[in-house]
Amino acid sequence: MSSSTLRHARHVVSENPVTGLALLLFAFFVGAAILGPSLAPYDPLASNTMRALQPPSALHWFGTDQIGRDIFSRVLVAARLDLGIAAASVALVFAMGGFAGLASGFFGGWVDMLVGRIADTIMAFPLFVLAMAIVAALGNTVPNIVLATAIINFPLYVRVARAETVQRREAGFVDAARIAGHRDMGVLLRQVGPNIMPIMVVQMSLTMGYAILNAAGLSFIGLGVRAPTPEWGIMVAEGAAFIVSGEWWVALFPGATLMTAVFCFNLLGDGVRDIVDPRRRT
Amino acid sequence: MIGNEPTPPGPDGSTLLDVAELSKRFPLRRKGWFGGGHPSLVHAVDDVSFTLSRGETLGLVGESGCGKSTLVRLITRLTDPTSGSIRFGSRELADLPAKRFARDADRARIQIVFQDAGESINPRFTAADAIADPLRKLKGVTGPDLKAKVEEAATLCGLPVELLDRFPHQLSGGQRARVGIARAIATRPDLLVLDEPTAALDVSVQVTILQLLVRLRETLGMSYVFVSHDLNVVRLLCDRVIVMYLGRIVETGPAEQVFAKPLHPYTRGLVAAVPRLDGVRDGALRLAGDPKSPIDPDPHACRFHGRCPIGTDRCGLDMPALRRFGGGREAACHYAEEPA
Amino acid sequence: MRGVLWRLAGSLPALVAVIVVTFVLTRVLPGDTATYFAGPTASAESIAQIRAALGLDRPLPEQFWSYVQALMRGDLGMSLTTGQPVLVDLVNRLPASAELTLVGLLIAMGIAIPLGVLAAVKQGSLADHLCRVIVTAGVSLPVFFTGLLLVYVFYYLLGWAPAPVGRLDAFATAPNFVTGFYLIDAAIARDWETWQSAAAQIILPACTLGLFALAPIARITRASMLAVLGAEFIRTARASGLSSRTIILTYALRNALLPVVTTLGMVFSFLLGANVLVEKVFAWPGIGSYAVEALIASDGAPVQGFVLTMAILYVVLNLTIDLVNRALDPRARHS
Amino acid sequence: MSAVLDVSDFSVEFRTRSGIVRALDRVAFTVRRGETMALVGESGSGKSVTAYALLGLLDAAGRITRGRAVLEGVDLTAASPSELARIRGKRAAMIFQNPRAALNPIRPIGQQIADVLRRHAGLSRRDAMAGAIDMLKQVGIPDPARRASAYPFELSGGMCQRVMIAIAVATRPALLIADEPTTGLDVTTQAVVMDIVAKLAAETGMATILITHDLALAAERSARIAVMHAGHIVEDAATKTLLANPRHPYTRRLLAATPTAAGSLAALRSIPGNLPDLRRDDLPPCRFAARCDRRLPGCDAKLVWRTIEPAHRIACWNPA
Amino acid sequence: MDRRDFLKALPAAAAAVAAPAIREAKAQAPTRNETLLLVQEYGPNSLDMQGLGSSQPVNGVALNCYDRLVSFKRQRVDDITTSFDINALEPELAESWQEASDGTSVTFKLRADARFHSGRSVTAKDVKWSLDRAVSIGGFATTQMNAGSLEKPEQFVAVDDKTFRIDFLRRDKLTMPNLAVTIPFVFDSELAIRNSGGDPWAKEYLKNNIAGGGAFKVEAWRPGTETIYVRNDDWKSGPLPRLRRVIARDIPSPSTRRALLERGDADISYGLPPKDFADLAAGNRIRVSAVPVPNAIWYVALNSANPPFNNVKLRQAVAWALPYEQIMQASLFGRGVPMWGGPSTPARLTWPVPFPYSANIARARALMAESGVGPFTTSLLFDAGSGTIAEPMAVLVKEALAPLGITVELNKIPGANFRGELNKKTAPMAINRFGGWLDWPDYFFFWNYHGNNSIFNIPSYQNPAMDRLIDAARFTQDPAVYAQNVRGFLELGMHDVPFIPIAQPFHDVAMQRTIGGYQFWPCREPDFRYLTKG
Repeated sequence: MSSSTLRHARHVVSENPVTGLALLLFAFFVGAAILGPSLAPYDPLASNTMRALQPPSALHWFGTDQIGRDIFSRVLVAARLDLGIAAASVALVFAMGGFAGLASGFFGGWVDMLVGRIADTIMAFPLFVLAMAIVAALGNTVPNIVLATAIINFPLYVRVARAETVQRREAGFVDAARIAGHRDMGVLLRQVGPNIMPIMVVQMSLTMGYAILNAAGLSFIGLGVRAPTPEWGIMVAEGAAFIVSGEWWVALFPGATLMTAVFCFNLLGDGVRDIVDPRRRT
Repeated sequence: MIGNEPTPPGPDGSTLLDVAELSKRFPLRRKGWFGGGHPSLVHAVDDVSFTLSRGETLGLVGESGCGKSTLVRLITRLTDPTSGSIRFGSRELADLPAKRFARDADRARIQIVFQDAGESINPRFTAADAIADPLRKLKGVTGPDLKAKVEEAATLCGLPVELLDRFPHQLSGGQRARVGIARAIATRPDLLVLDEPTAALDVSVQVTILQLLVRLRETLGMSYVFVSHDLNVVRLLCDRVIVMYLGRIVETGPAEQVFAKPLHPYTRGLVAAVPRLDGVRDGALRLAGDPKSPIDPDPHACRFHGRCPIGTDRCGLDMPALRRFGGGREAACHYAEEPA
Repeated sequence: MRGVLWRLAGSLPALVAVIVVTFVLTRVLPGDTATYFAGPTASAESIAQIRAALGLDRPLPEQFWSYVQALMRGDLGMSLTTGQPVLVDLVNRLPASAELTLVGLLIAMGIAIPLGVLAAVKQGSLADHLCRVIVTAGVSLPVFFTGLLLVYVFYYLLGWAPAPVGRLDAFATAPNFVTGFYLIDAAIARDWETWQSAAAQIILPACTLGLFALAPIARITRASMLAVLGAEFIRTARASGLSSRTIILTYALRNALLPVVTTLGMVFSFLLGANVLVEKVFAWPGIGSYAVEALIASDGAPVQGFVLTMAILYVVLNLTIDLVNRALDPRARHS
Repeated sequence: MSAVLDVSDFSVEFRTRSGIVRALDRVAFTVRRGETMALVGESGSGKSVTAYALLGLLDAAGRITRGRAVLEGVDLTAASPSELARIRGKRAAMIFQNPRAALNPIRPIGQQIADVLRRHAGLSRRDAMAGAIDMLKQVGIPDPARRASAYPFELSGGMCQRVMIAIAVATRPALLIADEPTTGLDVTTQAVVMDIVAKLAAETGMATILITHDLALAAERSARIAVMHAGHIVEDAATKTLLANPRHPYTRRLLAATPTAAGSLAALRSIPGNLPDLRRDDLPPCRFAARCDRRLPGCDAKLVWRTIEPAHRIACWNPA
Repeated sequence: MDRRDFLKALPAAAAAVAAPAIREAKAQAPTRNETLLLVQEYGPNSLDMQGLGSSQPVNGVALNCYDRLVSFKRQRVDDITTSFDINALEPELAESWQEASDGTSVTFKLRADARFHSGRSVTAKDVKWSLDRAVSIGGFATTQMNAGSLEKPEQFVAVDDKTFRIDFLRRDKLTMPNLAVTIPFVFDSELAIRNSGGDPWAKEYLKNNIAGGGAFKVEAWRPGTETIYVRNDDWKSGPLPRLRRVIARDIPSPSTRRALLERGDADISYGLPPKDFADLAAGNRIRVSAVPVPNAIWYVALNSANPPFNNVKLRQAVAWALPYEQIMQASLFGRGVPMWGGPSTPARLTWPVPFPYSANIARARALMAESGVGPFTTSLLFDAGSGTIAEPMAVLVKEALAPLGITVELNKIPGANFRGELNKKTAPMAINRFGGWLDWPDYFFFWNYHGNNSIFNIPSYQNPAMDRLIDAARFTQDPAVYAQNVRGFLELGMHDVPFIPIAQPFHDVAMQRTIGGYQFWPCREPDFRYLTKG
């Protein structure tokens, strides 16, 4: 990032307090993901049936769950897993979808056709159900959740990368690069690739939130991370049974945290877009 | 380098580029159920022949859509021709696929200055990166050598060395134009194609860039193909000029004469339409209407037929070929007459 | 018309791919249909017998071939969970999902499009920021969580919403089948009591879905509205002194709607997939919850049928979008 | 002839992040009925801003800080937005460069003309369409009844510009502002389009402001030329006078840089230096001073507008 | 199952589903007080309990829409619940029966006035066809019949129109009680055969249609959505039910079901999480009927066929380590009878009976040391479908075993795969619940501990001594021998602990205070015949 970009970033934040808030939240979540386990006041896995289903108190800020585990500790520790899954899947789809879209937009022809068909096929599936099916078929392990989340985001990345590439394929600098002796692959990876990077980064931060939701949704259904691992989706699912009976905190805190995290990433996505490309702000 | 011997430079005045019967047709994508019938073709460049001597500047003029840009892409070997020949020095380049030409030894000898300097520089490259790119790729220059060569090219183009680490958006239009030129001449090409290099510039800057180009041609001994829609500028810079209409050459000749006494009715209309500082001339020739479609044109009709103020039925049945006239001039019109 | 047929033909490869992928996916799903059929007390022999009867012991390509043959005859197999032919289940349940999704989408559109227009017209204003926060919050809510919360608050605590027992109050009678959409069918039958019951039942789940669809629609409306408002032809319209109403509605919005329509299609297909969770919470007898239950139960045929239905819906949807685009955009008509 | 538009002391500023841009400074000129006046200048000189500010089309960042612009007795700077909207398109119209983008891509061109007629002439739907077809005929579009239902993408650039002109003159405005109307068009098309503008101006007696960077075009098409530089009108004179006897140093420089049908490249001279940064607080009174070879100590004190002979005004202490 | 059959059934099924939509308005529609709204997690997937793959709620259809020859004697257990006496039978379709003096057969006299919904009189031929079907159709129905030594069609004899005889294969105390469960119900065989389309057992027709004479008819069945029952006003096999209409809605979310009850929108629900029953029982707005499910336990099974749990000391160590109290509290919320902390020999010769184990980490450690098994990692299988109970249970087990050096990975399996997983018999540990319909200890032990290794023998427990004890108890006529063998296998079970019992679960049903006449049967589905409202 050049200094002018930084200056612009600072300007965006100062002009848009919402983005500032998102940055703050982001820092908080990243902090929780890194330090979570050492900050947690209790062992997130330790049960204590004597203190089951305690409402929030000074001892247990978010209360305790059915078997007396400290919900605050669990929510805190879960950040690493949830954000990790989301980040890994976004990174994966960035690599897969970004390259496929780039190649598809740049070369056109049969490459475009093939990539388009694959993306079409994925899109023709109801995405969440496809993710469920992949996880159900391959087994509910974290790598499979990451893979499933990446696959259902694939068409989106392909679409964005392709559109951006097509826009630049005819750009003068691509011809200039050819004139300067770059071959197709070189032009693709070294000239066009870096240029669509900002848009892809925006795309990544926008899909982070969706990736978190997706992973949590899978866990909610029972096809995600396995109990007793602390994970927001599972915790909401477990807590769901207690809402009507009045133990609202069991589901509410993980749910609210999940929501805040997604909210933060979505706002951040907008913010990053402002920074990268002020004209595209929406 | 892929085992091709670079063309040895010839003496000034010898033929550098010999383009013969060059055509480029683009198939139109048509969605037929079984792909039946012949696809329609856009005749972007049709049977174009011309030569360019060493040290010469050839102007290329015509309306938008006349095939100038395609011709430029063909002779800079960014696109493969449908048919025809492009001889560069002693070498035939038309058969060499554009993909292969990317790393050819002669790649460095044909360079281009793009129309919009701002757009033709990778926004993520500094001026130095942009100028260094062809040097590194085509000449294999690296390290301090590279830096020296970049600075040399920049200095030649009047670009202050301290601007070299700026990104394109941090440069003014004139400075960007200089970066574009420096990049193009960095490899010391024999043929430089200038695609409307001053179209985006204000007149005050345009002058300096044009003067720079003239100076560079003299010091580096390059040949230019200069594409522009501004006839005044073409006249200032070019020795000879080619006038194109709908993919075909309608007139060529020494620039001064072509503009002073155009032979082809299209050239006449074009010259008449150029505004002049000495005010409007009443009754000047007007070319109303638009050019015909370049898709599957009638091979027997003059492309200008229908818009031509003097055309007759004959023009619709018999496509005029380029005819030679005195003073090294040619025109493709049945009714063109020897200039008085 | 030819374009439409071409589109249809063009989507065939994707459909075929969907069929293959689903078939493979359901075959690698853990769980054993034969064991399920054989019942809890079955012996190994009887399981093997049933496996042979179901054709599950044959090689995969052969199974695939007979699956395709059955598909050709319109036979999507049997659901183990409901015990019904999958086709019957889907036919019965699709209108429920479609109605829910459509109402959700309409609610979202009704809010998001004006909001997006407002945010674009008043770019950078408080309304703009507020709109951004609201829609972002909407899309950040996990639907499974929102649904639960809405039920708890609006039904359990406040009692404003009716009991979440499906498409109709338990004592109401479904209207005569015309479209399968209760709101429409009841209106046709002029049975306003049923209509009211159906409307009351659909409002919460549709809002849950709508909340989720708000953001993408508002976002794209704002973005495309901003792009259009900055376009040169809007400047022309302003320079011609057209009223701001004409400029915003006739000139800007109509142009801005083109990308919105495309997004709507995506949102709709996305919602159709996303409402699996909502249907579960609201006991909505749609195809989403049907598929999820089947998937969890490793019940392959309904999953295959569901995915195929969705794929066909997706194709139809894209076709519709194409047609709408053609209607809206003369350039699309031309090419 | 009476003044259709009288602009005096007209200043415009833009508030941006990096400071206030003093885009126009005390601009003054008059356009009379039937007269074509050209505003000529390089990019950034403020010629388009002048047009936009006059018609109230500036974006949110820009505002008129002083001055008057009286169009047929109405001060545009004092008019409310809704009053301005009623004046725009009715009494003062504008055409733009890049005509295809300047037309609504998904509305038939006839409709777009009819929209203006319905708004300003209060015509019924049917009458407005008839009027639109008539306008298409007037701007020389063949087969106007059929073409009325065409969309911009179906027409060439030149045809689109004719449609733009039809939209602009449909209500017989007193003033037409043509903002680089032929930039991007081929010279042959440019000539035809400019002919149409001239013809309509002659028929209706409307005043025309031709905004262009092309001195030759201005010379050919206008009776009077006002040269702009960095937000100032530096010289304003009858075309013949200006070309034959330019007095402001910038005008002379501009002429010296413009290629002509005769002359050589060596004879052309560029203008040294750059435009001053209009965000600077310490902007010199004469914004050309830094680039000027006739600069006097007095140039730094105050800018002066002088009428050196009838209908020839310059902003210079030391004219050539 | 042929796919073509499916297709043929399609129009019929579609019609069955569409038919209710054109229900004609009844002359005297049932009032809300005569209509019961039941909310359940999921409804029947068939109307034929004898058919293959029928789900648990189909029992309810069999119970309410069909009659059996006999039923268990009803027995009041508290002021809201009536249960049954498995040792006493009452007439249903049969008005009387007589066991032959040689004990080789039993002869039933059918009720003279009994009629099917079709109006046809019930004959012995129908009974024979129905029982023939039950023993021939395969799957669960046949297995259940076999459990009472009802195995061959030749055993069933239609003596005359109203007289029916069953010939015994052997003396089996389960034979008569097995006639009162939901499997051997009586079809209108003529109607069934007429619509069978050539299938001797009319499987497809009966799956989608009721051909019986029970107290209720199915008015509408929308699988996965609702089932609507209406009273058969001509029912003669018992007192006419008070309810005229029952709407059974499928509401998958338990919280919603609870909310519906609490807000008074639903009349009755079962299958809520134990926490909800505990809460509702503690309040006084909703009544909760709790019956300990006969013959049923929640247990942790340890795979006794494979290392490391083939080591009996290790199994005992685990049994001494489990946190029974916590499980009871956090997982079952007290909705069950403790099955731990009993005397070292069985206190009574019934099943289930408390085992002698309780949480005693010192003894667990000692036994662990004795076993000679070092720290190891294993996995614990449980059903996602019963996750609300099994999951906290599993988590607590995992936690409790950690101090012994046993690392447990939890393996939550979606419902349908669970049985398949169990069938593999490879899971080292599993949490499950089992209940036999026929409440005898030897019945439970036969299915769970016997070396014939049925699917329910999850630990793959093999012990010839155990097999001998079970077999001896099953077929003895001598009460003393029976008692001795039961004591033997109970003690062996306690010692070898392939299953570690946790608790005998309650079958909880929550209902409005206006609901009365709740009847509990072995199949655990609600019997609408006795329910009252208002």
